Amino acid sequence: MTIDRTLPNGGSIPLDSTPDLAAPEFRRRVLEGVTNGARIAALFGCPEGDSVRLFSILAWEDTGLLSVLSTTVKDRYPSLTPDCPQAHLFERELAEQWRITPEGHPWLKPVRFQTPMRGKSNEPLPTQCGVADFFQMTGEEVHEVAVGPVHAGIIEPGHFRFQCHGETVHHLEISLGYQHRGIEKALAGGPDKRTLHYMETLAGDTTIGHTTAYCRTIEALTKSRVPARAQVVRGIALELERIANHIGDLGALAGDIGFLPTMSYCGRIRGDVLNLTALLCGNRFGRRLIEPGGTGYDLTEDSLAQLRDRLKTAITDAEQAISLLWKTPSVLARFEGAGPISRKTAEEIGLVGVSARACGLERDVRRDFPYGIFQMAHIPIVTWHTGDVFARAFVRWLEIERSAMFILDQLESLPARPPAAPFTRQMSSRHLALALVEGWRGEICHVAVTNEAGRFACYKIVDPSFHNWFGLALALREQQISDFPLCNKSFNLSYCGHDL
Amino acid sequence: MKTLLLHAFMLFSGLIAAPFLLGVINRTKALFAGRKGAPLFQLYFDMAKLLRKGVTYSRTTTWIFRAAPVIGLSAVMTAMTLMPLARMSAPLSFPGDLVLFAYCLGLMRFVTVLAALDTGSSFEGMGASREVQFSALAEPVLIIAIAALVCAAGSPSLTAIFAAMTRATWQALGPALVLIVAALLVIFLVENARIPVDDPNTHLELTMIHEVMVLDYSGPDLAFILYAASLKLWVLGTLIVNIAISFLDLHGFFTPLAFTAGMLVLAVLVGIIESIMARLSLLKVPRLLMGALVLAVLAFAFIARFTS
Amino acid sequence: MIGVELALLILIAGAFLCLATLGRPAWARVVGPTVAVLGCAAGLIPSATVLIGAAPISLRLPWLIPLGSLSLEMDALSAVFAVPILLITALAAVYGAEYLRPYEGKKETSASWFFFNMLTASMLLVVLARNALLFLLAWEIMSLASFFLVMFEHEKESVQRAGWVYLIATHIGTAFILVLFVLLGRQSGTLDFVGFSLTQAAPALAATIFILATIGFGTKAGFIPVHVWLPEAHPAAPSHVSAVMSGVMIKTGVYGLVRVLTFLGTPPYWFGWTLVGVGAVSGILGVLFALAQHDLKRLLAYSSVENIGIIALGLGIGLLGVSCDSPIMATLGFAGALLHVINHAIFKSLLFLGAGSVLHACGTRDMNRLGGLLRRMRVTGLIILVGSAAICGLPPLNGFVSEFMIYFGALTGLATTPDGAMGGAGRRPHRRNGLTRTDRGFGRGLLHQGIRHGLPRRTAQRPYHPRARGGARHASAHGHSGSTVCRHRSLRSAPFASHSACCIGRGGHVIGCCSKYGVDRSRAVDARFNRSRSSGPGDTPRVLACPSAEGPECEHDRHVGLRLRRAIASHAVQRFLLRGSRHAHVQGIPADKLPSYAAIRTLPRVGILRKPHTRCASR
Amino acid sequence: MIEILKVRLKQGCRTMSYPAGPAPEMPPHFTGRPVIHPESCGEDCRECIEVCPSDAISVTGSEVRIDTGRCIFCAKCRQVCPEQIIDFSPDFRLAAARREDLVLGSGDDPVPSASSAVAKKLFGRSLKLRQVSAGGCNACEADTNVLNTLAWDLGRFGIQFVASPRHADGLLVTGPVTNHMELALKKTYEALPDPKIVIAVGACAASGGIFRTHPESSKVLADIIPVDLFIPGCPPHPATILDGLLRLVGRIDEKE
Repeated sequence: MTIDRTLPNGGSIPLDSTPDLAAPEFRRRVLEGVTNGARIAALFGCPEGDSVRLFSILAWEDTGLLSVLSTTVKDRYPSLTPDCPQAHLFERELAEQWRITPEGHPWLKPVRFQTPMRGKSNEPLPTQCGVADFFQMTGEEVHEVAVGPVHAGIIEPGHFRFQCHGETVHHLEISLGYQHRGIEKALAGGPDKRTLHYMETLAGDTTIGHTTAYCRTIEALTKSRVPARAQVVRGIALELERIANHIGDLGALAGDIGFLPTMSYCGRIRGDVLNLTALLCGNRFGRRLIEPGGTGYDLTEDSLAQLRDRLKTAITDAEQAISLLWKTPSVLARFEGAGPISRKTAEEIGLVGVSARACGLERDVRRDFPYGIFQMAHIPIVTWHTGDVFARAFVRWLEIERSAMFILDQLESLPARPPAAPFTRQMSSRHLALALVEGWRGEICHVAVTNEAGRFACYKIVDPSFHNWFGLALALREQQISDFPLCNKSFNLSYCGHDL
Repeated sequence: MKTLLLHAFMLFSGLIAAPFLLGVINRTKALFAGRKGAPLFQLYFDMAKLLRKGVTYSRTTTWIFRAAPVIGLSAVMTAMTLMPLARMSAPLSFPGDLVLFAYCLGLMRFVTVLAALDTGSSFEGMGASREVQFSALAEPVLIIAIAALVCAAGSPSLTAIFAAMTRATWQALGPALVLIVAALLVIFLVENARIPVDDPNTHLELTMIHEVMVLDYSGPDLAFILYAASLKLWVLGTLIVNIAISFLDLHGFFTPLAFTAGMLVLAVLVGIIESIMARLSLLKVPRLLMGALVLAVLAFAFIARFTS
Repeated sequence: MIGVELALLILIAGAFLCLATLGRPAWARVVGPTVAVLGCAAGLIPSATVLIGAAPISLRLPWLIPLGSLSLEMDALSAVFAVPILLITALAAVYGAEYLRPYEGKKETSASWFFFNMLTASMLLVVLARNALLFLLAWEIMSLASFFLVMFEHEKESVQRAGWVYLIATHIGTAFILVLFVLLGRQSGTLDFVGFSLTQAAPALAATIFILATIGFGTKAGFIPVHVWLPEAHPAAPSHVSAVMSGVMIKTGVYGLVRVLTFLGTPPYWFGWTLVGVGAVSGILGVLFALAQHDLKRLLAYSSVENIGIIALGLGIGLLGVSCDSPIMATLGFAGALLHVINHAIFKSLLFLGAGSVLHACGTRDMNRLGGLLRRMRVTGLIILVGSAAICGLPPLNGFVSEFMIYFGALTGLATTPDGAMGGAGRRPHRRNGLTRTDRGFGRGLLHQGIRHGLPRRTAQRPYHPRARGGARHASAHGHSGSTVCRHRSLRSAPFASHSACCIGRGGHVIGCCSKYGVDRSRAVDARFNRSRSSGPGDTPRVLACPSAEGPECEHDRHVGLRLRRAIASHAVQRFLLRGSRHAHVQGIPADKLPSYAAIRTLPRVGILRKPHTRCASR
Repeated sequence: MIEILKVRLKQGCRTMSYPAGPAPEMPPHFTGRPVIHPESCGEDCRECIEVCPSDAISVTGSEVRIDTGRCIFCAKCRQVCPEQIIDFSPDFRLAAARREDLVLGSGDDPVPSASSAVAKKLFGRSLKLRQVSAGGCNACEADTNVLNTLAWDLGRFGIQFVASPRHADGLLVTGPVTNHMELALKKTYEALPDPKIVIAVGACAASGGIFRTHPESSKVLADIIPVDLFIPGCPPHPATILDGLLRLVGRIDEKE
């Protein structure tokens, strides 16, 4: 096996140290890596002259290192997807963003219906959102149900097409892109005064996760160090975000099956936990909290004490409310067996986060690629083997417990306030930096490539939802269409994080 | 003249009080959730507002869509005139009126389903399909339960049935009547789209049954539909409460009092059920209905055995 | 009797006249329907007179065949069946004139009209015949004529199959009927109906005859499980023939059964229970099978099975009423059943003719491909809607009235004679309603009264009096209170009159509208429908693919139109009945329609991206 | 059932008494209504304008004005202002019926009017809303959803989110309206029966926020459909949204 150029999570390497492989060699090496246990964390293009340089970031969970492979293509290259399903959405994205044709890709259609970032055209792509060839089954009794983009609840827009036979779904096709705001394009040439705010609004509910990843990328490029106390506060904020969203998800799951007690209580408790984040920085989603080099606000003694007490109460309340789920037979009857994904499938399509852990995959950035405070304090990884809605709910609950314990531990031993962090804005030129963060949905991957001027030549964001949407489509196969909202909520993927 | 006044009073009290029941159900749920909850008279406010609003019709719809709310409402109102309040005779009563009662509810469903199909939307078609599937199973339960009542009371008219049912009937046929009430309670939940069969609060169009069929209605049409739904709740509730309070053997002034209390208890009971149960998977609803069918058949067999 | 004979003569002579127009389709188009209408009009007058209370008319001529005599009689029971036969056939003939026009030159329409008129004549003869041999002769002509009518499009394999299934099924039924009459004839020494009487006969023989009649006539009527020919033959036949077959011809089976019942003595409980059972099974399974159909006419055929079940249920309840001495139950049961015979004839023929118009306009009976027709075929749509509501038994239409009577009869039975209705072995019928239980003769009388009371025309203004009917040969003189009977009768008659009139009027509309959709026009309509329904991904902006609730522009999804059947059907039935074959119908992707999907063929290589059904990919 | 009752007893009734009682307490670093001190600032100082990510600040002469419709409340301007003119108060009442009322200058600005005559007349006791997310980041949606939880209990005011635009009296729009959502938004609006109102929640819906200049969201909500109420914030605090809704339908007296 060839040794690739590797770097740790939160590291940076000069661009020229990654060999520019020939396309077939690139393909071979990526496939070899995937066969040997690596996972594609990102696969993206970066403009170089009138060609596009493809980077593939492989995450090696056993060594905790990330390897970078690259190749330069003009307009076509042999597709990875036929032998490596987890690449399929990345390659569709490449085709759409850069007008590169992955030859042999079986499913080449738009991801977000965005306008290409490169003028040259090989194959015209439709830009009106939702106008595409959808997979279709025909035959007697087979019918199609199309949902969205506007849904009946307070949900983000997305389009879903079900090929059904009665109540049974044979195939679900998900078409997104309605939330596409062109963030990646706007990031090129940065950072500027808006960059941090783009990160905060990539996915509003993952503000901490995405800003942490961004800040770590910048810190890697500027080679600056983050004071220990800031690392702890970041860790606490990340886990608070996880707790709040998981509680909210469990409440919403209860709501989807009409189980009122848990739904009502969890909605309120989630608000309480969000208010804890607001205690740190004044904003319920953690806006303004994470900044390059450290944190925007520090914890005062008073807020520390409040945080500790209120978190304890919130977790006690949550335990009461959520344990009702596991004690009520009518709830378990709905959760168990709904929307199952096998471990093998999860591995093949590269699921991340709660969805992966619910299939029994031990996959967690905080353990596999530890960074920041997680290098010091370990949060035990939680898995469940059934891969169904129950597993995704139960893993969430166990993670809430673990995270709360982690926060309470950290609050006990908060490092003393350090001197102001030295943070320089001068970024290395022609470097590639990447940071993985375990957001509450799963692995967030940010990769920055700088140009000669030390500005972003391109900035790649991979939200966990990008890996997981296809998992939802597979989970619905041979399920009842009426269980779709339940399955959807058990994944609770981000539309805006995917659409960017 | 007195009877006429009494009948008019009964009808109007039903017509006016029916939406209140939904308010009680929602308040009970709010109490269980630990929130203040919507006002008891929220549905009245909603309807008053809707009646003053305009309408939007899809271009795919035809006159069927527009006619359905009115036909549905009149059907359920007809059913109301057939239903006595406790021991007071119904405004309209003749032998066999319970067949008309069941068919009026059937007519209401027929027009609702037809209107849903008329929109040509895949959701509404799906809702219609579910509605028809479940009602096909619910109708026999209702018919058999009514048949058992006929058997018990020895008369094929609703008014006569409830006039004939006394504490003595309960003493003789208690277990069977309990079974009938249980079966009718399931039907009550199914027909009125309550948990555990349907979730009246859900916003998820793929899981709805009844709600999804009326997604396309707006303005006064929607007000009619909401009103008809509350009347249906009322009239089916009356059926259950009438059986239950016949145990008390009340006369005169106490009858309407007990009836009112009974309706409130029923509403609270529904609120409690909705607060402590998750919704069933759609595939399991037929099992629930089959269970209700078994209850009704058992009651029927019991009554047939012991009334000879 | 002169009118009825005349009708028979006109129809038979006319039929042969049609043969004379062989090769001249334009003549056939005029002669066939004219003869049918004339014949029916001639027959309608006397039948209607009998129905509204005139004395039965009979004709008895010696005949050359041994054991036989040309014995005809139009009594009230015959009239109940004769009126719809003549009425529906006449209307169907008018419809058929226009319906068959596109086939002229391609098919032998003259022959079709010959068989049509023969069918009409034979049906009339079946309900008039008072001699077993004559009855069987008419029965056979009826079977053959309808067989040839079904075989109209005999070059189609499906039609051939349907025809043969029908021919075999109907002759198996005939065999049972033959045995039945042989037994009856041997018992009573004559083949004339008037001599048939099993009052003193051994119960075993009565039982045998009852079972033979149920199977033999049930085959024609379409009781489950001997209904097999119905869903095959009805869709195969031209629509006006389907209307006649489903609306009235299968009712001759019911007629035969009722007629045979009058020969038997007081029925034991199990007669009634058997019919109730058969009726319930046919009613429930019929509707379940109907739900699973894609073919509009097949659906209607199964619906006929259901309605025949309801009729059998009514007859069963009537018999039970007789068995337990409950005149209310007997009256309501028989009245409901006979009224339903007429009602079903009206709305089923209406629906078949409506289906014919749809088929004519759209070129398909596959309901998966139909949708939104109400906007384009307003009159037909409205009429089909009314027919559908009526066939659902919804108030205030005619179907409700007859179903109401049947169910009310059942409930009355429960209310008044709970133990009697349960028919426990050895239990004596209860005495309620102040009835005096008498000998078995009473039961027999009651049967007749029940059937006669069931005849729709008997209204409240005519107080119950068994002697009032001249034809009530076996009327019982036992006095019993008729007041209850009258009260219930008054209940039904008023709505019946208005609603049946109403529905007949609407039936006429269908006929009126049939010619509105000529062939040329129908193609245009068809093309329009197809385009709007199968709009490809290209021409509907998919942004609009929000749920219908989203706005007036909501996507009229290509798979989901106004698909009555789809929505109502797929679930219950599939879940309970057709589980095994659920995936049987998944077909391939039309690759030519979706050119960019050529790439899909490589999909199976990517294990996880594989389409849900390999069957799709293999096409 | 016993278990559920036990939990219910422990959890208690948590619906806040606001608006009858005191308003919920805002967190310590909360940035609410901007306060611009009337002192004039340095002539050539444009620090605040330069640092503002959403171009919400304008300085004419020496008068500083902040457009709360654009402001994302990051408080960068407060940090950089050498004269300490700009500050953010904990006042959460930001909603206004007219877009121009969102531009705050120095002086004692009263809380702008947010009420609408038709809303008061028709929707005072029953307001059904339909939410459309048009490119939002899901934060505004989340904080709107919070209003349905038992702590805020929007239902007690007769305000509800409904599943169909046909049932709705108003649209509640979040997000900068991406090009992809424009048509769907318009169609949803058309599906509402008259009279109807539109509520823009968040800086993105009010002005496009930081995505204002993106070609992917080329139009602002108010250019597509008429807006009756603007609720600023990024995202607005639930209290801000509730206050706006209640003032819109006249459930809170504007004079207070």
